[in-house]
Amino acid sequence: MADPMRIRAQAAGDKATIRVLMSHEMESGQRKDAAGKTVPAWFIQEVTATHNGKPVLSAEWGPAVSKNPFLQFAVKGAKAGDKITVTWKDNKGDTRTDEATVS
Amino acid sequence: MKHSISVLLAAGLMTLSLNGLAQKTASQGIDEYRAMLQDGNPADLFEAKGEALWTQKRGPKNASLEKCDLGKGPGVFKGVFVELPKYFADTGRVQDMESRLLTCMETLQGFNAAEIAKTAFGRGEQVNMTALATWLAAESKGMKFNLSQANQAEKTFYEVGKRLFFQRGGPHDFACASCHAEDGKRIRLQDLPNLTKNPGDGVGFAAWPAYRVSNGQMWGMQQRLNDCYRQQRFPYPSFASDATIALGVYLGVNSQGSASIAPAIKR
Amino acid sequence: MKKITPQMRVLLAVTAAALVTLGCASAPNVAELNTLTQQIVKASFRDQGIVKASTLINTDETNKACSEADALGKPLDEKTAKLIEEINMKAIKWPSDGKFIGDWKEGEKIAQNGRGLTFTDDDKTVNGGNCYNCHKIDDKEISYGTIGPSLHNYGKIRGVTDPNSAASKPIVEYTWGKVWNAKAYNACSNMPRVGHSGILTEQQVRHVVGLLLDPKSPVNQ
Amino acid sequence: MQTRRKTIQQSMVVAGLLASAGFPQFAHAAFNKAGFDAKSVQDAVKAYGGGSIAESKDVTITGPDIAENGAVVPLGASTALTGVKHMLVLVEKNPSALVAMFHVSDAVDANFLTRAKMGQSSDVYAVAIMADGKALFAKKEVKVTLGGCGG
Repeated sequence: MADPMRIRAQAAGDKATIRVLMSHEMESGQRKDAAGKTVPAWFIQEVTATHNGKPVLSAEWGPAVSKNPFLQFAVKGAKAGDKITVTWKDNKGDTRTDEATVS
Repeated sequence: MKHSISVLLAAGLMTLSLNGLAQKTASQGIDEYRAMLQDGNPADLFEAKGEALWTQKRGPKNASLEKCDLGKGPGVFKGVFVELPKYFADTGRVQDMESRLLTCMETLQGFNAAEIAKTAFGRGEQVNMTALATWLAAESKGMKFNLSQANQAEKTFYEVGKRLFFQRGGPHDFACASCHAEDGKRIRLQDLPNLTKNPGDGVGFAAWPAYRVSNGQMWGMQQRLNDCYRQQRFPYPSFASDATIALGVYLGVNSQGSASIAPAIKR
Repeated sequence: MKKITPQMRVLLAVTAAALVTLGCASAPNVAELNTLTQQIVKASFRDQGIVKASTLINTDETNKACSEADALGKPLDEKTAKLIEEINMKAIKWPSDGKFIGDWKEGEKIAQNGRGLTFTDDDKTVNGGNCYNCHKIDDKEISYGTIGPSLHNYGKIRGVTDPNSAASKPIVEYTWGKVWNAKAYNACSNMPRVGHSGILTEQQVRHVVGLLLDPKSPVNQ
Repeated sequence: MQTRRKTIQQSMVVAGLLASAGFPQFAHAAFNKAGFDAKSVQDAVKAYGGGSIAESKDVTITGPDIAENGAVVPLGASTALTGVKHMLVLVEKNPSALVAMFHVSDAVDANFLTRAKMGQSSDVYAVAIMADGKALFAKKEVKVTLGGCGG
């Protein structure tokens, strides 16, 4: 199973800044192993986020996003105590959801 | 004709001065790049894993590491990182963080320390070892290094570490000192700290464990030293071997009073 | 019963020696520390890939003398330095066909390449010269090191307009010798003995000398 | 060359399809293979219903002038414009140009920060695809240097 994400959600003014670190290889599909065989692509393809259960963001990623990806975005109207969830799904169908409370 | 030549010349001069400008700002550009990476260090992911591992019952003895003595008594994890390596009476050895974790994994959890030491970095229990070291370093973030030199073994290891630091060898005649004994030098675009004295807060010894962006790996001090030796074209230093620990004593004592920024983020 | 580790053994040995010589558990002297260091090196490093642990123990007199001087923070005494330089000078292999200048384009590739001879390389790896790690060479490369002096305009500064002329001969020979075995000119130079230690082949050294001295090389533009 | 009129027609068709299938706004986060297979910036933009790209001061791309390592290059794409549908981050000289695509809703700022792999020095792009199919971009050059010991 994939390791948990680290989500920091901080309110300032009328919005909250969300910073997410995800644990993922993000294998590009361009790399060759020691035996010269191409290592198949393995990467996060979809990222979604909710604010108190309501979908606020969806994104599509390719294999050019760096290993152990970092994402920052801002949710309008989010305030301290609100719940933010982030979900990722990779091209092998593995998925992970984590939650953070806005501080 | 004459006119066009002078225009060409002027254009040429402009390119030249622009090149000059680009070179002058290359190191500023690199600094800017590093600053952009500070917020969102993937080391956080390893730190979280290490924290969970500390209390998790594991190994043949199905025990946690909560009774591990890292130098300030069983179970104390705050502030131990900045006092290691040090002499431990129970093992009769000078030990660094990773060597001491090996001891605890063996005595408390029943793991085979020799097997773990032989495991390649990034595999099996070495992954957990790095995560633990990362979390423990984070528990001392901002504290100042304060290594003991009270015990004769600690003093002896400092002297041995110093000799290892200056030991030239391999096909390139390299020593640690070839790159790290002068101020203001760099290899390619990398600044090289002078490690024969205190290089300052968060530099050198005070920056590892660190997340390496070039390969997306988390490295503890043992792996950092291992890769230095690899690039020096030296043979393979065994994990938690006395040579690597003695070097750690030399670097750590030289960093006395400097604040730790570990876990850091590095190229 | 505690296990006796190699570290305990050496520490005990040193302490015992100190006890015998000084009659109390005091600090080991310089010779004892040097011995202990060598014992720790023997116990700590192992063979891996193409790199054998024995290379470290069997290092030559040049490295031994320079390491010891460095650790003490004192330069080598003049006599020892001279002797080391003489030994290394004698070991220089001059070009077998009398040709010093190779293809600067190949030389640039070799200068850029930092690969080879580590314990993760194999014997099929083509070794690089590591030159840019420490030297500025072609002005266009911004990623260069500063451990060694800048080599930009190396030939031009030294007035080499035709590297095959008699006037250029001393510089051409010095350049070959310095690349082949830097310790022939400076006993404890930081620079690897590129030809002498088999880092580069004779042909590769020729290309690097070409990079430095050929007036057409970007180094001399 | 695609005319803007055609592009608008196409994106309207796509929007119509989505509407008729009754897709809620966020249920269609399916991976757009064409977008990530596209070699050029323009083709990737096209895959998301965008027209010919035009440079705009209203769109911002942030990134370092020099990256010490191509494996991790921090890139940001943002705009204060309203009516943004998609925000794209691209690296022109990568095997496939598109790095990441963000659907922009009313609930988030059109301001995203991520990190990309770069195979070599290249221009990097932020493209805002507007509701009417207009595609506005900002670009900057990022130099990728060889760090470490060159090994």
